[in-house]
Amino acid sequence: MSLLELNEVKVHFPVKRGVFFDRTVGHVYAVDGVSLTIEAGQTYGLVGESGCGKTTLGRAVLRLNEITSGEVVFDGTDLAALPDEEMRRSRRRLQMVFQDPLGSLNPRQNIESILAEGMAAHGIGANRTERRAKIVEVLERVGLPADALSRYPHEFSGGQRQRIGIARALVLEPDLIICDEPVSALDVSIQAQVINLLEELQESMGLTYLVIAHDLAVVRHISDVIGVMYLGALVEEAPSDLLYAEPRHPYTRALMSAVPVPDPEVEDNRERILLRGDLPSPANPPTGCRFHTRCPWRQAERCDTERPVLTELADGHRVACHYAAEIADGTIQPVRELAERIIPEGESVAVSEKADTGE
Amino acid sequence: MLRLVVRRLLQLIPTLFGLTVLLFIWIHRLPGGPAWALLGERGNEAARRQIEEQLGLNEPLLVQYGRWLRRLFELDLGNSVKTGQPVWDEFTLRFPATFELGVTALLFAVIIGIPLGYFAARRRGSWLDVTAVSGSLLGICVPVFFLAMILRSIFAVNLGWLPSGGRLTTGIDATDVTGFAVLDGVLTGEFDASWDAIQHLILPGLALASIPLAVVVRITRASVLEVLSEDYVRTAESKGLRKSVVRGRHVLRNALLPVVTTVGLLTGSLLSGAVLTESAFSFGGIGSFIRQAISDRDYPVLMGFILFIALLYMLINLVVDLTYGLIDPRVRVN
Amino acid sequence: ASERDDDNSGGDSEVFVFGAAGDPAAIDPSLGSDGETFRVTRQAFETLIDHEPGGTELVGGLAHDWSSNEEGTEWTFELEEGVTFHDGEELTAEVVCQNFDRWYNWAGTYQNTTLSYYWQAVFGGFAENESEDVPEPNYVGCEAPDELTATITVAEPSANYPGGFSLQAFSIHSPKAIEAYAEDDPSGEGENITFPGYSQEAGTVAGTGPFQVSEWNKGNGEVTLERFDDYWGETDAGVEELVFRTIPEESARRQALQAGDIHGYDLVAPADVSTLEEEGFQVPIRGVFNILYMGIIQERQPELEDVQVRQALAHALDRQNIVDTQLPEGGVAATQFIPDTVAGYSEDVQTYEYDPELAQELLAEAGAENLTLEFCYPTEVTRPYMPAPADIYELLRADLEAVGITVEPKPLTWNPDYQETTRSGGCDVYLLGWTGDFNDAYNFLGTWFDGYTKEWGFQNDEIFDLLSEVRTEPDVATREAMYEEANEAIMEFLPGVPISSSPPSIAFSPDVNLPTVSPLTQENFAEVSFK
Amino acid sequence: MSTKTDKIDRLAALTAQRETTTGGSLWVEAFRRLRSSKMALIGVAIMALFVVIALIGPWIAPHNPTSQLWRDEVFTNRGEFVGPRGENWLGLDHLGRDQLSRMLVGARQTLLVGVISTVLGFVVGALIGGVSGAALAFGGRAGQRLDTVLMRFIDMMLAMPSLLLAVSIAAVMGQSLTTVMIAVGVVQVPIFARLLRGSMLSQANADYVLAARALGVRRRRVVMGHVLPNSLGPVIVQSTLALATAIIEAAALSYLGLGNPDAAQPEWGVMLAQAERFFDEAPFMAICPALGIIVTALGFTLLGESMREALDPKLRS
Amino acid sequence: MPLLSVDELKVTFQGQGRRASTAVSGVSFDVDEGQVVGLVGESGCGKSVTSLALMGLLPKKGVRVEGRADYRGTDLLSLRPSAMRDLRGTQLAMIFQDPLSSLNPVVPIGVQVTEILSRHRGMRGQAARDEAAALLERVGIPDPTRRLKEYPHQLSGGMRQRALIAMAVACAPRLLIADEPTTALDVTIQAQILELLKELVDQEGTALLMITHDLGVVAGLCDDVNVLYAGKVVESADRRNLFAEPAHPYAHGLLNSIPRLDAPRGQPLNPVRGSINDQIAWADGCAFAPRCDHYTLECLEGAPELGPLAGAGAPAGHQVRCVNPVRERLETVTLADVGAGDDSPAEPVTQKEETSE
Ligand SMILES: Nc1ncnc2c1ncn2[C@@H]1O[C@H](COP(=O)(O)OP(=O)(O)OP(=O)(O)O)[C@@H](O)[C@H]1O
Ligand SMILES: Nc1ncnc2c1ncn2[C@@H]1O[C@H](COP(=O)(O)OP(=O)(O)OP(=O)(O)O)[C@@H](O)[C@H]1O
Ligand SMILES: [Mg+2]
Ligand SMILES: [Mg+2]
Repeated sequence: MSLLELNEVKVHFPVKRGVFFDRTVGHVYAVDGVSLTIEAGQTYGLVGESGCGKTTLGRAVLRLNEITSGEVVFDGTDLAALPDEEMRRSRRRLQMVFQDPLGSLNPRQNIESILAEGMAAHGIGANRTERRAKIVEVLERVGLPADALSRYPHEFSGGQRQRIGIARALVLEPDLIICDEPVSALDVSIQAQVINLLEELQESMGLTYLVIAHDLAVVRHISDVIGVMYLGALVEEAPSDLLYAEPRHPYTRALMSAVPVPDPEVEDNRERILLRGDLPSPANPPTGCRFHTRCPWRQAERCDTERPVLTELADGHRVACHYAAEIADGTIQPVRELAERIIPEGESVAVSEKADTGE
Repeated sequence: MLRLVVRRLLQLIPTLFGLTVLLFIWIHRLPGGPAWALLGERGNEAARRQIEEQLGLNEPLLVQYGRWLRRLFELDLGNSVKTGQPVWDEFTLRFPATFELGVTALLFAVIIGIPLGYFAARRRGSWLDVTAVSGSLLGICVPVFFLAMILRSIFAVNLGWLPSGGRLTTGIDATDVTGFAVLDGVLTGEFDASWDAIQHLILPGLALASIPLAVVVRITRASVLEVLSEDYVRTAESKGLRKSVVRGRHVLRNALLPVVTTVGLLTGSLLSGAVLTESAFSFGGIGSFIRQAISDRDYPVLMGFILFIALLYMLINLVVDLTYGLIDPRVRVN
Repeated sequence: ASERDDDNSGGDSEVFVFGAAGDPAAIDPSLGSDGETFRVTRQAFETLIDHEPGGTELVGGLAHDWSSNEEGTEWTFELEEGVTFHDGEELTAEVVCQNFDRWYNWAGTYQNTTLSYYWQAVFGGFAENESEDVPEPNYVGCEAPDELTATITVAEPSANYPGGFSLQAFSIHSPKAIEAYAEDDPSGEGENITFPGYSQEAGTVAGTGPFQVSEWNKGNGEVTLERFDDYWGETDAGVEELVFRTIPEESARRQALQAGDIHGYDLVAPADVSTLEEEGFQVPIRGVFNILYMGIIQERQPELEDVQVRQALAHALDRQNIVDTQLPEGGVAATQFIPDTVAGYSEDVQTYEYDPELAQELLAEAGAENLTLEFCYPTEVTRPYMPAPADIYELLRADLEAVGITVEPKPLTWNPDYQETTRSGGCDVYLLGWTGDFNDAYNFLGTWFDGYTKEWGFQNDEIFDLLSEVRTEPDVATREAMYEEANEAIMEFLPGVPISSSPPSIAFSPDVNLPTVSPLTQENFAEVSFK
Repeated sequence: MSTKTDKIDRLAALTAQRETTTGGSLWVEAFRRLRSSKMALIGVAIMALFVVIALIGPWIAPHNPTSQLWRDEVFTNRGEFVGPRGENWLGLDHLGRDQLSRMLVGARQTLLVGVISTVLGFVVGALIGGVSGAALAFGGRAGQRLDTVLMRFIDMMLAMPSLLLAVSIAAVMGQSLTTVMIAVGVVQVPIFARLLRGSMLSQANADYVLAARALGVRRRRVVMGHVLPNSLGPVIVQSTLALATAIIEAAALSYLGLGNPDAAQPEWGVMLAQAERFFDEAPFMAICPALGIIVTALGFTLLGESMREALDPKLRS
Repeated sequence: MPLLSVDELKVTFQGQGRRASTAVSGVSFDVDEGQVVGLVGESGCGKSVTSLALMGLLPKKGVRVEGRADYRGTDLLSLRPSAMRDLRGTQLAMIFQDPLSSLNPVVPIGVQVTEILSRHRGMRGQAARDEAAALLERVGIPDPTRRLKEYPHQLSGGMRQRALIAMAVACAPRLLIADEPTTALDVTIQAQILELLKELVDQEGTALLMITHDLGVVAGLCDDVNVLYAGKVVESADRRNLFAEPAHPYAHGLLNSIPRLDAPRGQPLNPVRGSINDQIAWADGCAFAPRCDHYTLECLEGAPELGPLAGAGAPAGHQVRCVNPVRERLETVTLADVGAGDDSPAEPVTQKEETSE
């Protein structure tokens, strides 16, 4: 049985106006119908551009945001329907690691107090000594010295702070850890340390991760399954290697091709799809396929009006595109001025011209 | 825009209503009544009863409030117990003085405060900065009544440069048109009178400005310091723009945003400051009238005044909000 | 001391500006009850009887002679000839009667004490009383047997006559003005007390005085009076224009004088007197016509009902010290509850010298060594009889503590806490005083001792009866004797400790010719002129 | 082998040395900046002096501040006030009391008024602001409503001119030192309330608060243990500023005759109010308490200002 | 002769009441006309300070700038402020990291573009507006005339960055400094901006000093790369050489530690130990020594010199500041040869050392 199952989860934030009486004038469709499944022991990676709703989705699982509709089934119970107190208690099994290591640690608490707080809230460990023993154990696990107990967050380096954040989640012995951009705030040379740690821990403790990141390389490195989000919805989901080998959704393709690779040889020789235009606002998402405003493969009518659903193409490879198959086999060529294709040898030709002249 | 204003105005109503209920109870719970104030040593029990009966003060508070409210709907604030004149007339009579004084004080605060705060920030840590900051703090730290006395003593008594009090020199030819002394002089061509009125405004204006001035200096300084460290100032510098453009368009314009809000909020403190300042300079505005009304337990005046002040205060804040929207495109309403 | 003096001296020499402590309530004296109002109206209105310049004796005003029948119920006034009102009307006996009938027939709002305090105090109620709290009328009617003779009849004789006829409230108005008044009915609806419009704006009111009111600028707090050229008196006013400007703060008034913005002001702080004199300002000394006392509320503590204890208090207080240090020059320590300028002052009252030892002894004898007194004093006020209440309190406190009494201070704002508290018997001892309206001791003693009040909290039928009797005694000379007796009785019983009489100081700039200063603060500004 | 350990030791030493020179917490850094700020130093010096005087004033006062020891001297030369002289360094007041002793003893009263009224304003304001902020941030719909009500109330208080508020409180409660403190304190309430509420709201969305909630920490504990302590910074800074205002406001009340009833007990505000009448004749009588008040208020304000600046991360340079 | 030649640039901050701290302690590099030079390094290593020093934008107070920055014969570091003002915007221009905070929020985009035109090109009124619209058009902002009237907050992140670029290139500067121009942007937008920059350099022959910490960006854009560590250039080489054969242990470690999109999965990464806080002063030795796996006692004898990479076959112009540079060629493992990964990590994360600070 899968550990976590999201069913058509929606999180809409009301947009309020007014000084004295807030009046809702619209909604931000931050997460707009996401369904996914995470198997126990797996790492699910979530990527997507800024503002597409990754964080919101992660928080929705923990109900740190109110869920507008949908189900969050964790180990058989629908969290979305739990009363507050029970939800609070079930948070022991669901933990979170935050993007900003310093910001997520209360500057006024020492490490022991930070780590003990969750234990106290869930009645883990009968007394202080017992808790301390546990804390020391976990600290060792994440690679922090025991003398860190009485120190304060600001006395640690970025990487160490993130380890504290991880330790804080670990002391509760959770089943699922949601990592919201766990390494984005860290320097390149430190990122690897934390990624290794996360992987190590998963192996030794059998953890399940939902990893949110915008760095595709990082996500790919640690994830078993990857979901690509665009404007509040999943557009593609596939096992890690498969996704990179055969991206099917036009957005995923553009994304992949835009990621710079630290290798001049590769950089000089690969073909890239450059999207035109910017991400639409989630408060006012486009109709039909959310990506149609930027899609080089956009087709008339259907893309504008009909919202594609995630459909399984191959083994565990799900794509939300009406024309995924056609694009893959080349039946449909990229058209319109929505993208340019950068072809090596410094020659860049607008796709549109090509298409126009070709027609 | 208009709709927003209307909505904001409508939203004022419940607040004001709550305010009047609270205040009515509060004011009428003040010990003593107007009788003693009216008659002084000559007052006695019988007179007190008589006055209270006449004023309806012997009735239940709820009844009194109901009556007050009903009259309010007829836009009637009642009559002052002390002067026997309609509260509204008393206000319109005295408001111009307070308004002139308040504007003068604000002008002082803004005209002196902003440059001072600006230069203090530019030369942060220099003697100019320390002087400007502590000098303006001094403004906060000197009790207004004491400042008033010192100012009078120096500029009126010893130097004789400025009048010691009042709004106009007695006997000067001034025709009353609008009640605003300076404006009247201009309207009627009696520029002497305008000039005279301005002279009379300087000392009380300074005294009243002391606190707002200090606040403006502090806010401007803090705000300029903050803006100076903003990235867009660096961008402007990187474009090689002239100093004046960088400072004017990029630094000052942004730095003044919080100053605008502050100035709006200051009007509240200006009004309470006016209570002391007007008495100290016998300026005859609302402030000194109210001070008297408190000790006279002049209920209708107090109710009317506080309603008036609250309304004014909220209106000013509305105006500030709207102005803010005008000068800061980020909060502009569509 | 300033350049501005020079600016003003040229064109303004004919404008005399006087700094007043408060705004007048009205420019119709009939509606007034306070000194600030009367100071202004006095310049424009005249009464049938007046006080001698600089003194308290009654002399002729608009009536050069007056007399009463033996019972003291009919008062006949012989009017001056050729008196013209500001609006050109002539003064006749008819006019006098019209005035009195106006007051007597007041109805509605007018019947409120705020508007008709003095009428009610001197002549009782109205033709038709509208409230139970209004006293029965004592006024019966007025007749004009001839052009210049007016006879006013009252129901009962009273110690208030003839002194009451000298009150500003009973100034004589022009008949045309009275007609106009009638049209301006102040009877605002409901619970409003409204001063009628004519009393708030120059134009309608008209009297016979040397000045006529030409403008009342409330916004600037200035009342302007112009010289009345057809004044009936011997000399016209010395300045063309007289302005009363309100300057509430004491120090602001002084500085305004020093800066040359005004030419004179009243209620000079005693501490400023010497400074002003040194700077060349004129600070004439007035006579005294008031009394400051320390009230004792006997009911509050059994000890206070013991006369020995009250005597101890009297002996403990160094009154001369207060006079020397707190009062302007001319102040005197008081031996009884009236100043020595009032007829009925007794030389033979029991006196209580400053003698702390004796005070201590008396306290010991009475077994009140541990006496604790709650001592009320007013703040935020100066009164003519009490220039600096807090300082006076401070001195008295030191004196009382010196004889072993514990003093608990209870300062209260004058309006209205202090008055309310002291009147309702809320403190053991307190400071209060009285300024006379006219020269009759009843105006002082009667106010306090013609019956039981909470502000004194004692029963003494001897004193009460004596004063009730004198109240209706028609003969002035008899009254005087009775007052002396009453004073002696009072000082023996010692319901409170009279402390001092204080001349309220008035100051003028060096360049004016002074008016005769009056103990009743009834200066006639027509006498003022620039040097 | 020894070279190897040598190497490690040396490196460790160098690294350690580096460690002490860099970093430092927000507070340490703020403190460091505070220490180097002229304004703060002046402020602290003034404040320390004032507190010391307030504490030991009564013991070092050369004379009894309430007894009119030289009353005869003052009174015999009426209008000639006794200025500073050997016996009375700051001269005598109008009742012949030693001005220096009154200043020294009065400092305590002044401090008391300032501190207690500020504490009062702080506590009540923080309570309202705290409840309001917590309700809005964590209380759901009902909390929002509670917040609205409380904030409307605070708005009303703000709309009332502060002096009038103080005066009317003094009128209701009767005159006493307590009244002064309450009146002055109440005026500060809305400022503290708004400040704390705003500060709490900005903290309520901080990551560490979210983290605590994610841990399953109870709401009350989230508010009390995380949001509140971290929101108090600006409020504490405000309180030093408020202290200065309180002292002045108390003086203004004294001036209006609503101050400490026991006029014998020296208090700077009362002294200043009393001396105003004699300013021309005896300026020193006014100047002593005025300077006292001004300098003290300045001290507190300078400290508050520089604290605000030191804690403001944006102004670091 | 290079367009810009930076020689031993040193910047020291002497904040009030704080110890002096050296942010840049001797940086030297050259930028040739039409060349893209990269400046990479971890956060806090002095990249931004270097660029600000070159532009003369560091605060005057509490900062000491030493060294030389030779731009066409004039030393930028000792230029009078007014002369510097004339140079900025025309000869030297800069693009900043955060496009939102770098634009004045209360001034319309149009004014922010035209003000530079009127300052340096004397253009006024409609002419300036037309030129501004043309500029916006050129950097790929659709509907430029409308955008001129808009405020920064009304533009998307990518458009803001384009507007900043438009301002930077308004007067055809010879040297463009871009301080992490894409860090705040999404990958797809980043690609657009990088493409735009490349185009500008190609068309105008402008020299570009590209500051970034993203090695991928460097790999795709730069001709020469300078790797900074703790305020000094530790390695400087042609892009291909650097990526193929990073000689400094830091550069080597860095390249070794980042996960690559095209690398096989399932391998632990090879992180560099410790963090940038674990550094020693250059005066005491190599700042990287505490994190270095290869350090020797020699490393602690003063700062090593930046010198050409010794050894046979070492490419010209490849300079490194290390006593014992890494000699092994970095194996590029691509999807093509999955499974043939490097399975000998230099050293596993040793927690002891990591936390010994
Ligand atoms: N509390 C909130 N109220 C209103 N809107 C919100 C709120 N939180 C997030 N949003 C909006 O919801 C959308 C999704 O935000 P979210 O933080 O989930 O994006 P993200 O994918 O995590 O982006 P990033 O990569 O920048 O972290 C954004 O447009 C954001 O502005
Ligand atoms: N104004 C300043 N005062 C004091 N120190 C400063 C100042 N500006 C920068 N520094 C210090 O100089 C060093 C280099 O900073 P710089 O901004 O150049 O780093 P960077 O390489 O640009 O980092 P990032 O990648 O984070 O932008 C840092 O240690 C920083 O703390
Ligand atoms: Mg996010
Ligand atoms: Mg940087």
